[in-house]
Order: sequence, then C-alpha cells, then structure tokens
Amino acid sequence: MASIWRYANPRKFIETTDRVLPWVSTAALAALVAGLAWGFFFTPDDYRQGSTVKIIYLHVPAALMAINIWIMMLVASLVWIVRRHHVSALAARAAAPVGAVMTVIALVTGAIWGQPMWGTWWAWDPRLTSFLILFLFYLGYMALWAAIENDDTAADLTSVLCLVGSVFALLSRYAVNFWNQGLHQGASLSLDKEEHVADVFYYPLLLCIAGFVLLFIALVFLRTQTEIRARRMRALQARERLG
Amino acid sequence: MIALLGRDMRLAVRAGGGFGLGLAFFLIVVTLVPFGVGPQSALLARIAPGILWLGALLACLLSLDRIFALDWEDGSLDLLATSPLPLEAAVSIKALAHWLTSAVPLIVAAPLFALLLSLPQAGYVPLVASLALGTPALGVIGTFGAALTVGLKRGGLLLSLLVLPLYVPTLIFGAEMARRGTEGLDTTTPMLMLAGISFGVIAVLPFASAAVLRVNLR
Amino acid sequence: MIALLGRDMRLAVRAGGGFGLGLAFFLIVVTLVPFGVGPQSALLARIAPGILWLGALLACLLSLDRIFALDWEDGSLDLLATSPLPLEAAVSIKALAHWLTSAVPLIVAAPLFALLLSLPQAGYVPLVASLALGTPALGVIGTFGAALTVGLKRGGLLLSLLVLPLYVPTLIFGAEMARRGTEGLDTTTPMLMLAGISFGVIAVLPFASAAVLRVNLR
Amino acid sequence: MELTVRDLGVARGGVPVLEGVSFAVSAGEVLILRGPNGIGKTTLLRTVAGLQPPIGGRIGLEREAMAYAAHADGIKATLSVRENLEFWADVFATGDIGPALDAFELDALADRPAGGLSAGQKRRLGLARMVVTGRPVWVLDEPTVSLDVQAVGLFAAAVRAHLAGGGLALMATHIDLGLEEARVLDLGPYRARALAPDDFDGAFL
Amino acid sequence: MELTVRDLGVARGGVPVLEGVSFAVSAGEVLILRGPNGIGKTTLLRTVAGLQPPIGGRIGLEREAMAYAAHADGIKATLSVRENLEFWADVFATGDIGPALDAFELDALADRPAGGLSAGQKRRLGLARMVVTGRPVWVLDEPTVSLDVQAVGLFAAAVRAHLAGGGLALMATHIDLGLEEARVLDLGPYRARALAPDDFDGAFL
Amino acid sequence: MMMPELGKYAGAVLSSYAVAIGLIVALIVVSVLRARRVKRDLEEVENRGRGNGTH
Ligand code: HEM
Ligand SMILES: Nc1ncnc2c1ncn2[C@@H]1O[C@H](COP(=O)(O)OP(=O)(O)OP(=O)(O)O)[C@@H](O)[C@H]1O
Ligand SMILES: Nc1ncnc2c1ncn2[C@@H]1O[C@H](COP(=O)(O)OP(=O)(O)OP(=O)(O)O)[C@@H](O)[C@H]1O
Ligand SMILES: [Mg+2]
Ligand SMILES: [Mg+2]
Repeated sequence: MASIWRYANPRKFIETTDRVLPWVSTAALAALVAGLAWGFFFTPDDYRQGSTVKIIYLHVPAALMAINIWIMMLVASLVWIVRRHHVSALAARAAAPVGAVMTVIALVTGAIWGQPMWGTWWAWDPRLTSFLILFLFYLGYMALWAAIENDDTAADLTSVLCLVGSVFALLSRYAVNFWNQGLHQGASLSLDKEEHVADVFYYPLLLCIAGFVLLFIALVFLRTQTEIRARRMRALQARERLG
Repeated sequence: MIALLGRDMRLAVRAGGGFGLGLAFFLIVVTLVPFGVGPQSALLARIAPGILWLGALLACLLSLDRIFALDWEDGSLDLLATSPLPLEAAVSIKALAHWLTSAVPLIVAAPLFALLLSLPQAGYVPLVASLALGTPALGVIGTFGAALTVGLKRGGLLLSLLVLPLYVPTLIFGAEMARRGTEGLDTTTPMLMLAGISFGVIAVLPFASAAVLRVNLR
Repeated sequence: MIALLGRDMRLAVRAGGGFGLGLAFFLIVVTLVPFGVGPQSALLARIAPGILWLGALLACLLSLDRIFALDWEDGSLDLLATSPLPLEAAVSIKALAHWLTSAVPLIVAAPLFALLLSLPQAGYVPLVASLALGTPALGVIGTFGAALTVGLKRGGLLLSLLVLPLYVPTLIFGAEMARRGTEGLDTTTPMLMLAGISFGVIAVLPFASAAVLRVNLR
Repeated sequence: MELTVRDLGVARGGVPVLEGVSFAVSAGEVLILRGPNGIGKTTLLRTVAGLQPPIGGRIGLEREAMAYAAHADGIKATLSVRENLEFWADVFATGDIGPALDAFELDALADRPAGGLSAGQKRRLGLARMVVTGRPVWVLDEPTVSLDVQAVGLFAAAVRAHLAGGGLALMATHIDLGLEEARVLDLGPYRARALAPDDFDGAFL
Repeated sequence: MELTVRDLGVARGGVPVLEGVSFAVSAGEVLILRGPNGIGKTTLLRTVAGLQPPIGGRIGLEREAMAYAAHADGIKATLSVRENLEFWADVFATGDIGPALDAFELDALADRPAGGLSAGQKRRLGLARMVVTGRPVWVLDEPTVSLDVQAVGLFAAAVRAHLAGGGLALMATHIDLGLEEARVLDLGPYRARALAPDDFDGAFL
Repeated sequence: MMMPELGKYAGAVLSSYAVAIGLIVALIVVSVLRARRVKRDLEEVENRGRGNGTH
C-alpha cells in the first residue's frame, strides 16, 4: 500500500484529480446553488436585521474560507520545505488567488452589510482589520510568486514568507484586538453566536459552507493541474532552447 | 518617442508588477495610519484628505529612483544620450511613463482608500480631481530630482530629501482642494493654483532635467 | 564580523550621508503632515505619537533595500557567501548596521520632531522608549524582506509590500505605548509586547533571512 | 566622411588624463587605440562620442554621426533579446533588426529574456545594437570582452561589413581582434603631464 | 590537497546545462576550462565554489577551501583600494594586504577611491582579493578581462606564486593567459542533452 | 420561484449577492480558461518535442 506521498508525484496527481474533478465540481455547484437558493428564497427575515441577514450565506462561508485557505497554504508550504514535493508548492500557489478572492468577498459583503447595520461601510473593528491584513498577506504572497522567474527559488521563498507571515498574522490579530479595546465597540454590533444559530438560518448556512469548501477543492485541483502543466511547459521550452 | 514610452511601460509592468505595486504601497500606508493614530472614525475623517494626499505623494516618491537609476546602471542612459532622441523628449517621456504606471492607478483607486479612512461622501469628487490635477506635477518634479541624483550610488534617500520640499506647494494646494471640497467650501483658488503648478512645471522642468542629466553623464 | 560592521557603517556614511538622510526624511514627513492635515495644534497633538511612529517606520523602510541590493549588484554578496563568515552572522550584522545608521539617529532626534507636532511633555519619554524598543524589530524584519527580494531588479516596492504587513504588530504596540504614555495611562502591556516582539524576532528571523538569501544566491 | 581629432585633451574626474591627441580616420578605416590600463582610452572615447566635453582641441565630426558602445551594454534583463534590439531600432529609426541578429548569430536566442544570457551572449547583443543604429562612426570600448574565438570572428566580420558600407570605426582594446587592416594608435605618448605645482589657476581647469 | 569533481551536473535557471563533468586538479596545478559562450563555464564554477547545488555528481572538497572570483568584482566605489582589500583580509582573517598590493602593482593606487579606477585597474583590485583570502583553491571566472598585456603578466606570476605555495587553481577563459603549464579541459562534450519528452517527472528537476 | 420581499435593504442584499457571485464566477472562468490554454500549449510543446526528434 503506497503512502499518501504517492499523490505528490505530478503525473499521479493529475491522473487522480482528473478522475475526481467532475464529481467534486458537480457537488460543489449543487451545494452552492441549493444552499444559496435556500438561503435567499426560503428563509425568513431576521426581526432586527430584516432581509440583510441573507448576506450571511455569502459572508460567513467566504470569511471561513479566507482563513482556512491560508492555513492550507501554510501546510503545503511546510510540506514543500520538509519533503520537497513539487505538487505541494504548486498547490499553495494555486490556492492563493482563491483565498484572495474569498477575502475580498468577505470584505465586500461585510462592508455592504455594515452600511445598514452599523451605518458605515468600514470601521476599524478588530475582525475587519485583521481581514484587511490577511488580504495584504495574500497580495504580497502572490506578488512574490509573480516576481521570481525560477520556479524552485520562488517556491522556497514564498514558503518561508508564508511561514513567517502566519506567525505575524497571528501576532497582528492579537495586536489589533489590543489596540481597539475600549476605544470603539464596533464588534459588539455584530450578532451573537446564539442569535443566528436559529435553525432556519443555520442549515442553509451549513450547506453554503459545504458548497464553498467543495468549490475550493475543485478550484485548487484544477489550478494545481494548470500550475503543474505550466511548470512542465516552461521546463520543456527551456531545454528545447538548449537544443 | 513611442518606442521609449512603450519600453518603459513594459519594463514597469514586467519588473514585478509596476501597476499593482504603487497601489499596494498606497493601500498599506493608508492602512497603517489608523494603527498609528487610532481607529476613531471622526478623527480619521478629519485627517483623511491630508493623509490620502501624503500617501499618494509617498507612493509616487518611492518609485522615482526607478526612472533613471536602472538605465544609468546598465549603461542605457549613455546610449540614449548619444541617440537621435533629444534628451528633453526622453525626460518628458520617462516622466509620462512614470505618471501612467504609478499615479493613474492611484487616482482610480483613491475613492476606495477614502472609504477606509471614512472620508465623507462629499469629498470623493474633489479628492479625485485634485489628485488628477496634482500628480502630473509630482511626476515631473520627481523626474527632475531623479535626474539630479542619478549618478549617486543609491541616491534614493537624497532624492527624497531634494524632492520633498519641492512637493510642498503641490501638496498644500492639493490637500487644501480636497479638504475644502469635503467641507463643501469653494475650491476654485486651490484648483487654479494646482493646475497652474502642473502646467508650469510640465512646460519648464523637462529642460532643467535634461540639462542636469547631461551634466551627470559626463 | 567587526570588519563587516565597520565596512557597512562606513559605506552608509560615505554614500551621500547615511546618518543624515534618514533623519532628514523623517523631518520632512513630519513637516509635510501639517501641510496635509492642517495646522491646528490640538489635532496635531492627538495624532502626533502615531505620525511620529509612522514617520520612523517609513524612514526605516526607505533605506531597507540598501541592506543587500548594493552588495548583490556588485557581486560582493557572492563573495561574502563564500567567505568564512556564516551567513547568519552576516545578516545579523547588516541588520545591526542598518539600525545604527538609520534608527538610532531617529530615536535621538525624536523629541525635536515631537515638538514640531506639539506632543505634550509627558509623551517624550514613552515616545523615545517605544522607539528604542521597537525599531530593532523593524530593522530585523526589514532585513528579512530585503533578503527575500534581493534578486529582483529594483524590488523596492515589492519589498515594501511584503514588509509592511509584518510591521503591523510592532507599529500598533509602539504607537499605543507612546499614546498611552502621553495620556498618562499604564504602558506596561504594550511595552512588554514590544520588547517580546523585538527579542523574539532578533533571535529567530536571522536564520530565516540567511536561508532565504542562500536560495536567492544560487 | 572623416573623423578628425586635433590636439584633443580629455579629463576624468576633473583630472586631465590625455593631452594633444590627434588622429584622422576616414571612411572604410579602423583605428585601434592601445595603451596600458588607466591611460584614458575610455575617457577619450566618451569624449569623442560627445558624452563629456573635451578640455582642449577639437573633434571634427558632430556627435549625431556616432554610435557608442561602452563597457556596459545597456541591456534590459526583463526584455527579450528581440525587444531590446527593436527598442534601439525604433529610437534610431532604422527599422529592421534582422541583419543585426544574423550578424551576431542571435536568432536562436531572440526570444530569450536578456537577463538569462551568459556574459558572452550579452556582449553579442550589445554589439548587435551597433548594427541597428545605422550610424557611420562606431566608437567601441573593448568590444570583445568575454567573447569566444568564434564570436570575435563574427565581430571582425561585422566591422568589415560596416567599413565596406562606407562606415568607419574607432575602438580601444587590449587583445587581438583579427582585424589585420586596422591602424593602431598607441596612447602612451599623450599621457597628460602633471601640473606645474605653482600654476594655481591651472588647477581650476 | 586535491580538487576532484566526479560526474558533475549543473543547472542554470532550472535548466541543466552541463552533465557528467569529471576532472581532478592537485596541488600545484592549474586547470583551464574552455568552451564557447553559453556552454556553462560560469555555472560550473559557481557550483564548484558552493554557491549553488549541483544536480548530480559530487565535488570532493569542502567549500571552505575555495576562493571565488566572478565576472563582477564586488568592489565598493566609495571605499579606497586599501579599504576594499583590508575588509576582505579581515573577513578571511589573513591580516596583511601588502603582498596583494605588490602582486598587482596597486601600491600607487592604494588610497584612491575604487570608484575612480579604470576598468583594468578595477580588475586588478578584484584579483588582488584572491591573494588576500589565503585559501588554497582559486576559482576564477575570466580573470583577465580588461587587463593589459603587462597586467596579464602580473596575473600569471601571481598564479604561479600561488601554485608554488601548494595552492591550485581552476579558471575559465577565452583568451591566452600565458600559463603554458596549465592543463586545458574543453567543456564541449559535456553539454547537457535535451530532455526525452516522455520523461514527465524529469521536467521538474 | 418568486422574488422574496427584501424590503428597504433590497439594494444591500442584491448587491452583495451580485458582487460575491460575480467574483466567484470570474474566478471559475479565469481558472478554467487558463487550464484549457495551458493544457493545449503543453500538448503542442510535447508534440513538437516528439515530432522533430530534438531528443
Ligand atoms: C468589511 C467588513 C467585515 C469583515 C471583513 C468581516 C469579517 C468576518 C469574519 C472574519 C468573520 C469570522 C468568521 C468566523 O470566525 O466564524 C465574520 C463572521 C460574521 N460576520 Fe462579519 N465581517 C464584516 C462585516 C460584518 C457586518 C457588517 C456584519 C453584520 C452586521 C457581520 C456579521 C457577521 C456574522 C453574523 C458573522 C458570523 C459570526 C460568528 O461566526 O460568530 N460582519 N465576519
Ligand atoms: N573620478 C576620478 N578622479 C580621478 N581620476 C580618475 C577618476 N576616474 C578615473 N580616473 C582615472 O582616469 C584614468 C583614465 O581612466 P580610463 O577609464 O579612461 O582608462 P582606460 O584607458 O579606459 O583603462 P582600461 O584599459 O583599464 O579600461 C585612470 O587612471 C583612472 O584611474
Ligand atoms: N535563467 C536562465 N534560464 C535559462 N537559461 C539560462 C538562464 N540563465 C542562463 N542561462 C543559460 O545557461 C547557459 C550557461 O550560462 P553560463 O553563464 O554558465 O555560460 P558561460 O559558459 O559562462 O558563458 P560565457 O563564456 O559567455 O560567460 C547559457 O546558455 C545561458 O543562456
Ligand atoms: Mg576603459
Ligand atoms: Mg561566463
């Protein structure tokens, strides 16, 4: 029985993901459409927030994904540093733009939600602020990948950046909490956990989260394949030129 | 001329994302201000026009040394100076390329950053207008500074030092125009001054820059 | 080791005035703020600790790319990497030299600038203390960023983009400590955090920087 | 077309290095400047190319006739070989880069980013730029540094083609370029004399 | 002391350029690498000097024994010639720079800022650094670029002195260095072959 | 399906759905297009390698 590292072989990875991709993407679309439709059309308004509560089906899954994708990139970077499997470095690269888009969605939906709820598009609330910082990390990570020509060098450097960045992201989260303490109670305006857990909102939300997760998996599979092929293509072209 | 513009734009875009990075720097300066100053949005709104102008100015400043330094280091500047292109034209085109790659994205994205600093709605149009009028002056003045310091190893800081005082009038009128606009006051005077500075500077400074560059080359 | 420190300091001083320029940039940023924000001293006093910290951070940032870029361009870095000096030591010494030449003058001069921004008397000691505690972290983090981007042609803006989010915790605690001190509140927590960040970063990051540098050299 | 230099004096960093240099190169000729390191060949060539003013004498040809290649090649690492050349072809309004690519066998490298070239390949690109300028006077500073034997041959052929087309060339080098027809000028005798120590005003020249 | 290289493979920019290079240089010997521009001499020397990892084979000497001189000289323009050398003498803990200054006739230039040197003078300073390292293995990439004939002689003498002291040298060059005793290795036969297109994993090397 | 009554927040809800779904769709489209293009290009390069026997 081969170990899971088998799938770190690029060819094996492409073969396997080619087989699962149709299923994952179908499931992702199904869950997303069902969850969003359920949430949008068939849930009641909240008595305090009115119809804006429907934004939760986008906002919360996107926020969750934004954080979890970074964690996934961290793990993939560690795998690259320790075991030097090319697929994991490329998977981290493939995931970053997805994570960045998720962060943007969380930020934008949050901002749109904030306008009616808090009367402002943006407040320097700790949670919002740490998301903005996370977005900056995504930007820096992608910019570093884009700026370096040699793929292995880029993989090494971005992995270290991801590692160091994660430590600092945690630190920033703590720092931001400290900084805004007692100055501005923006956070207290958001819903308590107990309130929105009301089942009517909860189940469609779960379905949406599942849809986002599946969508992420499908996208990462597809994009990793692309990165693998692009990398191989660059290698082949470089050798061709050697003649 | 178009060849030079095309080359400079291409270089800016290729050298690790010319467009995006100036923008990112602006974003980061704007993000850091609340960390330093505190998160109260009333306070932020009051200083927003000034900080936005400062941020644009610094983002512009940081990329100034790219204008000539790279061409100097690899010898292209010597070769350009011996080419049929008049140095005055080369300098103007380089200023234009710098403005297109570093200032235009800022102008477009300024409203978004204004949002982060809770600038009142009324301030958006004057802010963008003042940036659009003022940044060409920043670019041309900066090109002059870059030409002055081009021979010096890593003249970056010296460049900032020379250029920043020259930026003062532009900054004053620009920020003033944005602030007055925000508070609903009349913006004609600062706007005229800003436009005057920009046009004057565009008409005259390239000659000074070219002269200075010639001295630095010999 | 001392040879490298000596050389880097000497280079910083000779290359058009290392000490003076960081300071001058700080001065100019601090001077431009009132132009951007308006001259009311109550407002200025409120934002003073934050702006001073921001100014120090930006002055530090602007000189970061000097740390390795020059040595990279002229080939010294290759030669240093093949020398008996461990790269970790070289990186730490370069961070130290950067701190000595760019941050120490700022710390010494900070009270003067605080005066310009009408910071209340009570704020002087905490401001200087916070800068003294926090700037080493800025230097070491910046060295890491510089090591990351050393191979890239004019990676200056990318460097800022990578480094600024890493600066957030230091800035928050530093500015917070200065502000609390100014308002007469207790500064223990931010001070401890700031010291913790500085020591942690000094102990760990040079290894990451050296590793990254080795990757960039190959 | 003739490049005549009369009694030229050149200075570097404010210090005169060569004085009283005279020579003439007419169309179809090459003049090779020789002299030990530091005698002032680079300084002289920069002066002839119009990049710095002479401290004395005159250069009998306007700078618009000259194309200059320095120790550094002015190559943009992120642009491809073709883009690098095309840029100069546009600036000099000469259009076609095909002959330049051919002359230095750069076709195979044309689409590579110039930063990924080896030292000698970069140099070949730098020399190809001269072909693209279309100017009659080539001013070359150690053109064959880092070139292998075959590439030196390419260079000699390119120079001969340039001469055959009515051009002329002035170059400094320490090594043998395989251009037997070239005249050689040794700069040794023209070294600037040290200043008379009581010539106070002279020290401000 | 012997530098043995077995079956070495080197890559640049992720692309293998040389494969299966083997040679041995023992104390008192010089090996000169030859090959056309772009064959991979620089890459090979960097690998031997320990700046980049080989993609195959092994190098039978630790990098602490080697001193490397690249295309670029690592000279600080604002420091004087003496300060430049003294810095490296301190880093390599060898102390005295007198012999190095003598070997390349730099005494007269010792207090000049290095930025004001001519191309050949700079190169002499770069080579003087090798003397200062005190290391037994010299790895030199085109050492005599820009040097005049007399300076090439100085270089040959310095190499001979190094060999006489039990050192050895490995260098790449296109021109004749006046070192008749040197062995020459042509790199032509070791050019890496293009990849078999079906070797999928190989393209990740 | 009938449109639910969104009340005075219709703008907010609809625009956040529009933005979010738009971004997701754009991401998917970009990913798929790039995947196709790279796959095709790679095949071309591989075939070229086999065809003219550079190996
Ligand atoms: C730009 C603005 C915003 C950002 C960046 C943002 C970010 C986040 C983040 C990071 C989470 C955490 C997900 C988790 O940990 O489970 C979250 C959850 C949530 N947000 Fe926002 N948010 C924003 C604005 C808003 C607004 C205006 C509201 C509503 C008034 C809101 C309501 C919620 C709710 C109800 C949750 C789920 C709470 C929970 O899991 O405890 N958010 N948001
Ligand atoms: N800034 C300066 N101040 C004083 N002297 C200088 C300065 N720059 C260069 N020199 C000197 O001027 C002289 C001429 O230099 P130049 O580069 O022209 O020599 P070269 O003949 O081209 O030498 P090489 O063959 O080494 O390239 C040299 O002796 C050099 O040391
Ligand atoms: N980033 C890169 N990607 C692909 N190929 C590269 C890259 N950098 C260099 N090369 C190629 O690697 C080869 C080896 O270059 P190297 O500098 O080692 O040659 P060299 O033998 O030293 O040549 P020269 O005599 O011109 O100095 C060259 O063909 C070069 O074009
Ligand atoms: Mg010379
Ligand atoms: Mg080489």
